[in-house]
Amino acid sequence: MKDRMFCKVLSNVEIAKDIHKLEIERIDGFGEIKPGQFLHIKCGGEGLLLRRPISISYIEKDRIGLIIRRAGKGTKLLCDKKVGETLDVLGPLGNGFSIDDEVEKVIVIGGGIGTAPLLELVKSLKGKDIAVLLGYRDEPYLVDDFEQWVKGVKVATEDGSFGYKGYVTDLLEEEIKNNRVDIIYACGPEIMLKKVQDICNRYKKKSQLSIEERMACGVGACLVCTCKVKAEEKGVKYVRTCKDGPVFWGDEVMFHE
Amino acid sequence: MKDRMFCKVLSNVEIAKDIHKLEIERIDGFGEIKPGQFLHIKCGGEGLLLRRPISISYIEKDRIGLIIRRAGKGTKLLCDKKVGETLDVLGPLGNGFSIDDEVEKVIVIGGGIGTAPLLELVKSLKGKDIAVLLGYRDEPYLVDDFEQWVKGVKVATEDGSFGYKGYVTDLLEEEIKNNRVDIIYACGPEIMLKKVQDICNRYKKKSQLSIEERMACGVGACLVCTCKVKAEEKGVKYVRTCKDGPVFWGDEVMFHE
Amino acid sequence: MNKIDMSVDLNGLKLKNPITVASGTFGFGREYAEYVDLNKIGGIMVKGLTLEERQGNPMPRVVETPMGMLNSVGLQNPGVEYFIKNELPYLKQYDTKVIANINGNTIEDYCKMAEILSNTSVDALEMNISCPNVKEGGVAFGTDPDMVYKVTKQVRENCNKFLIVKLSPNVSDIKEIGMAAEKGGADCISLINTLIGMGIDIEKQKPILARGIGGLSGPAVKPVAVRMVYEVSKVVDIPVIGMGGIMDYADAVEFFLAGAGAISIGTANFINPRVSMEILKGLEDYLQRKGYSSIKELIGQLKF
Amino acid sequence: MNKIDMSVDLNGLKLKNPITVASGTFGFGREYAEYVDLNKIGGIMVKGLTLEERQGNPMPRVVETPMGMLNSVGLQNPGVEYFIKNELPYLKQYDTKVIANINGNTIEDYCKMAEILSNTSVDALEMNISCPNVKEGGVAFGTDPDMVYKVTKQVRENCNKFLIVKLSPNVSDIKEIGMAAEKGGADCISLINTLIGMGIDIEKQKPILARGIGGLSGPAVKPVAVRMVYEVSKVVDIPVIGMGGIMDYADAVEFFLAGAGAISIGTANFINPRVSMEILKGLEDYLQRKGYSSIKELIGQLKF
Ligand SMILES: Cc1cc2nc3c(=O)[nH]c(=O)nc-3n(C[C@H](O)[C@H](O)[C@H](O)COP(=O)(O)OP(=O)(O)OC[C@H]3O[C@@H](n4cnc5c(N)ncnc54)[C@H](O)[C@@H]3O)c2cc1C
Ligand SMILES: Cc1cc2nc3c(=O)[nH]c(=O)nc-3n(C[C@H](O)[C@H](O)[C@H](O)COP(=O)(O)OP(=O)(O)OC[C@H]3O[C@@H](n4cnc5c(N)ncnc54)[C@H](O)[C@@H]3O)c2cc1C
Ligand SMILES: Cc1cc2nc3c(=O)[nH]c(=O)nc-3n(C[C@H](O)[C@H](O)[C@H](O)COP(=O)(O)O)c2cc1C
Ligand SMILES: Cc1cc2nc3c(=O)[nH]c(=O)nc-3n(C[C@H](O)[C@H](O)[C@H](O)COP(=O)(O)O)c2cc1C
Ligand code: FES
Ligand code: FES
Repeated sequence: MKDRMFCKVLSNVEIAKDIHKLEIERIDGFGEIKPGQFLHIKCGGEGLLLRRPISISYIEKDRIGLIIRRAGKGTKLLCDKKVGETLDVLGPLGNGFSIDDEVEKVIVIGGGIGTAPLLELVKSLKGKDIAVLLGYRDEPYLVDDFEQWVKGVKVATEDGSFGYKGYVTDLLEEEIKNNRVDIIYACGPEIMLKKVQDICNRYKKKSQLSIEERMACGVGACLVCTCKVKAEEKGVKYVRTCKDGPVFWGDEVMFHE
Repeated sequence: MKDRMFCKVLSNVEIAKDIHKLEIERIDGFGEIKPGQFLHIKCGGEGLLLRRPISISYIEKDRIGLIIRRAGKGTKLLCDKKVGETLDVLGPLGNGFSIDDEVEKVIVIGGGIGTAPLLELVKSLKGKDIAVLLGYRDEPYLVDDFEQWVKGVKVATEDGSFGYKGYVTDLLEEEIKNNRVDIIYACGPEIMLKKVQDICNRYKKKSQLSIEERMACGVGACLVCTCKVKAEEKGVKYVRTCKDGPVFWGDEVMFHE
Repeated sequence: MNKIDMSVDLNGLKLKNPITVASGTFGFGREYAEYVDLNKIGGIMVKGLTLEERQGNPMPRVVETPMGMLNSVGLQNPGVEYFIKNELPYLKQYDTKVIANINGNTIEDYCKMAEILSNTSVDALEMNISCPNVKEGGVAFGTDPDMVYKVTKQVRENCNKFLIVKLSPNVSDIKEIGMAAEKGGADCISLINTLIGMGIDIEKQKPILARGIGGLSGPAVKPVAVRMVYEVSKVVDIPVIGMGGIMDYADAVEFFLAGAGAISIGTANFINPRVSMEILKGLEDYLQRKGYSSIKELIGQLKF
Repeated sequence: MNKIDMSVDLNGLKLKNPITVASGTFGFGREYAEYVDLNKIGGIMVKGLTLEERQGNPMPRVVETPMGMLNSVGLQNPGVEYFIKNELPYLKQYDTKVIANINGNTIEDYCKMAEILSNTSVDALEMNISCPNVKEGGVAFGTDPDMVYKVTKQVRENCNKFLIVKLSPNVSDIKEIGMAAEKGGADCISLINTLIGMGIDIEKQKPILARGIGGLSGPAVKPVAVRMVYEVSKVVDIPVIGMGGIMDYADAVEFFLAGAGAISIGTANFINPRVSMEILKGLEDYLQRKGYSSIKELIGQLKF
């Protein structure tokens, strides 16, 4: 039987303003982990009831790396965890990215904290021709980590403080236009994912999008995290972001409004 | 204007099973402190809303000593505080013991965690003839601290593991019977205080009892901590344990049922 | 250590232990089967069913509140026929009671569902007359004693199954509602469903839930739930299944003392998927420590 | 930084700022005067008064619950005459509105108190028809729209003061109750009072509160309170003073967006005696940040 796990924090470094890299023990209970899966973490703290979904950013033999943005009360508590403290963790949860061995040329595109899960994906795509496009509002992070696996990572910042000035989806369009591409993997804010979907539609490219939705159970039981996807028969199907996602095929996701 | 204060934990030692001695910074905000006063402390932790009343056990130039029994969720969190962590504290609150300079011969009697506030009391009674009687279920604590100020502290334990086997109130009766006594100061569980009241009634001795009641505000505004006391006119008066107490004259307190 | 007898008999519905899991918080059991041996749960209230498939409410459907959560799922479910065909057989593999939570917009809806389910292997029906997340019917039924009586009576006449009526806490006098359900022929009452609440995003200046309001559950509501279980179990002769904010065995004991013949665990499953088993163990230890030999000895034993 | 206009005009009752402190949580102001300059508070609802002195309920009177508390004070107070003689003059030293919270067992009680207070310098009456902690009257008034109308109307006829009616959340339809109060002649509505709850000591196997049940307040109830403020302010034309679990400026903003013309801070005072001032500051900063020049621009601005 699966159970929640209690894992020690092995390190905690602020890698950019309000962005922490937290490494936790990889204990046996985790079993096999696929890139794109997430952990559901209890943050503690006054009045906070629910767990918080946090992507697995990278996996090493003895540890799991998480990249956490100080967003609200829960993630603040996570960012403040000290080495040696224990986290109450459920997971790995979700489906993860599908990787097709046939595929040769891949684009990996991430926006902001959405860059986090792409790191393990890039590691497991080793051997393929990968273009990595990373977008940030201002201060970039994780770029060196990606560079370790793929040379020539391209960075966009909205304020132009680093790399291309503008949206990372501009880089995507250029990349698609100018190169043969088999599949695009994307994770980031909804507005970015919509643009990725648009671009992929226009260029008739396959894509996988990792989406975000508020969650309660994280295991598929409560139906608060439903996502609308296109379905053959009825036109539309309601699936669970936590269990059937968070990664969906780009041509099926139907974004809100 | 008064305000809550944020004080660093300077030390935390488990002095007996589930009994911690916690020293916190004595910052300027505390102002003057009288023995018998208490602090109202926010413990943090999931879902815990209210502060917890904890007596000031002793005062030093730069620090305040608290003796805390791991009772429920809140005191558990306090006992687990690490040196360097910060406590959110309101106080000093309550009236404290009244000390009459005329008085010569004094008995100080404490039961269990009720021994804590008596330590500062004993310090401030210096010069008088003081008998200290301390009662515990089993393992005694703080005895050495009292011995620093008063020689010949008498200890009772219910299981006889240390000192007199039986109730500390037995020692009180003996002490009153055999010696001249001007006043008795007592703090401990209600059952003990009732016995002290009885004995003092029988021997016609003045006493001051420090009582416990569940609290919310701690400052006298919410009236959840009412204590019944005898009043001249109407026979009975409802006073606030937090503000008008926690120390009352032994002949006025009317214990529940 | 003597084994404690954990079985309860709820007016004919026999549970191996008094721990059930609350409707809408445990799906159709599949998702939690990885975490809990379903054979060890007293009963499973499945996700709320309707006659036809429902897609539920738009997103977002959840807000965290202080020690609670608001949900606005809106009864997303595949419909009763799908349930019977595709989910019931799965659940019936396990040695646990399967309780179908039924929801309607009209009395006829409830009756039709009751009829349909009468011919299946479900062990009991839980008639939810209290869901705050559907527009018609739903909550209206649950707040008017006459309606509660009427819908209960008609459903009672249309089905041969053990009938639990699930009450809404959003009422002035829960005792009245409980008595109306009993008079209508309910075999058992379950309560509480969620309180109605709202949460606002102060940056966007709009409600967090797409539908504005939602149902409040979790520890925040426990004091209200315990009070209602106490009040209702005093005035009815049928058993009460208590729920609302149960997170650990101590919470569960409060409900049993207050009069619950069984309990249901909802939101807590989301925080700790194995919580039902931990509560079962904690209860056994408590009973042992207090010198009881069966859970039945605890029920309604509040000294007051 | 331009100064934000924090004043509000509640249907004639002018407050320098919309922060009031809730009845029963701020005594008669004296205790908190050490912590807060009372001149800086918009209004003070004093501890609930009755015609005669009341000793209140037996101990214990408080239970902590998950992010909430139950109280069972039972309207301990020195009586209205004592208040007028000994507490009102103290409060009137300050430049803040003094609002007398009145409580009765019968309509006559309310009317008599209203009459007595009409000839004093109190700025407004807050008629509490919702206290769960007294045996007769009290909560019964607050749950029946006809009674609410009747008691409001009669009190209205017996007093010349600004009349606030304080509603109980323990009702099936708060809108009905709010409309009844308006129809009866209330100048303003305040809500919510406490939800009714119970907490049990599982070791002693008895309720923690001597009277068994008590009133639930604090963050736990906030979602219910926000929802009710929203519902009522939609259906009445008189202003609503919102309260229930407000702990910080963000909570306060939720109530203003939902439609509250002012707010009241209760339980939070116990945790942080200076919380009212921190909320005032936080609100000003929020308004500034959002580009408003007055608090009035925020009220009822929920996009929904
Ligand atoms: C599959 C998935 C993977 C994620 N991976 C990461 C990651 O690797 N690193 C990271 O920093 N963040 C990640 N997030 C976002 C992260 O879950 C939210 O930032 C976090 O839940 C916010 O909690 P809070 O208490 O800090 O904020 P609050 O705003 O106080 O949270 C209040 C409530 O809203 C929910 N909520 C608020 N924002 C979000 C959001 N964006 N997504 C889901 N729920 C939200 C919270 O879970 C909580 O229930 C991921 C989200 C999802 C769905
Ligand atoms: C004036 C005063 C001085 C005190 N001094 C000390 C001291 O120096 N050292 C010490 O260890 N303890 C002291 N206590 C007792 C201490 O306040 C309680 O043990 C503590 O509040 C229990 O909180 P908890 O969260 O651990 O227990 P829980 O049982 O989880 O608390 C639940 C609620 O009940 C209240 N409560 C439970 N027990 C008591 C109690 N005995 N008295 C008051 N409230 C209670 C809590 O404050 C809380 O609101 C004092 C109490 C009072 C009134
Ligand atoms: C996400 C969610 C969905 C729910 N769906 C249903 C439902 O379909 N039918 C029903 O009767 N109750 C439903 N409920 C209410 C629960 O069954 C239960 O009555 C309530 O949550 C109180 O218990 P808790 O505090 O332990 O969660 C739902 C609750 C939650 C949190
Ligand atoms: C200890 C206590 C005493 C109260 N006494 C009264 C009262 O006398 N009259 C009244 O109208 N409301 C009384 N209330 C209710 C509060 O005024 C307020 O409506 C309620 O607590 C919700 O607000 P909060 O969650 O901010 O505390 C009392 C609340 C508490 C906690
Ligand atoms: S979070 Fe519960 S189904 Fe996805
Ligand atoms: S705790 Fe509020 S008056 Fe004593």
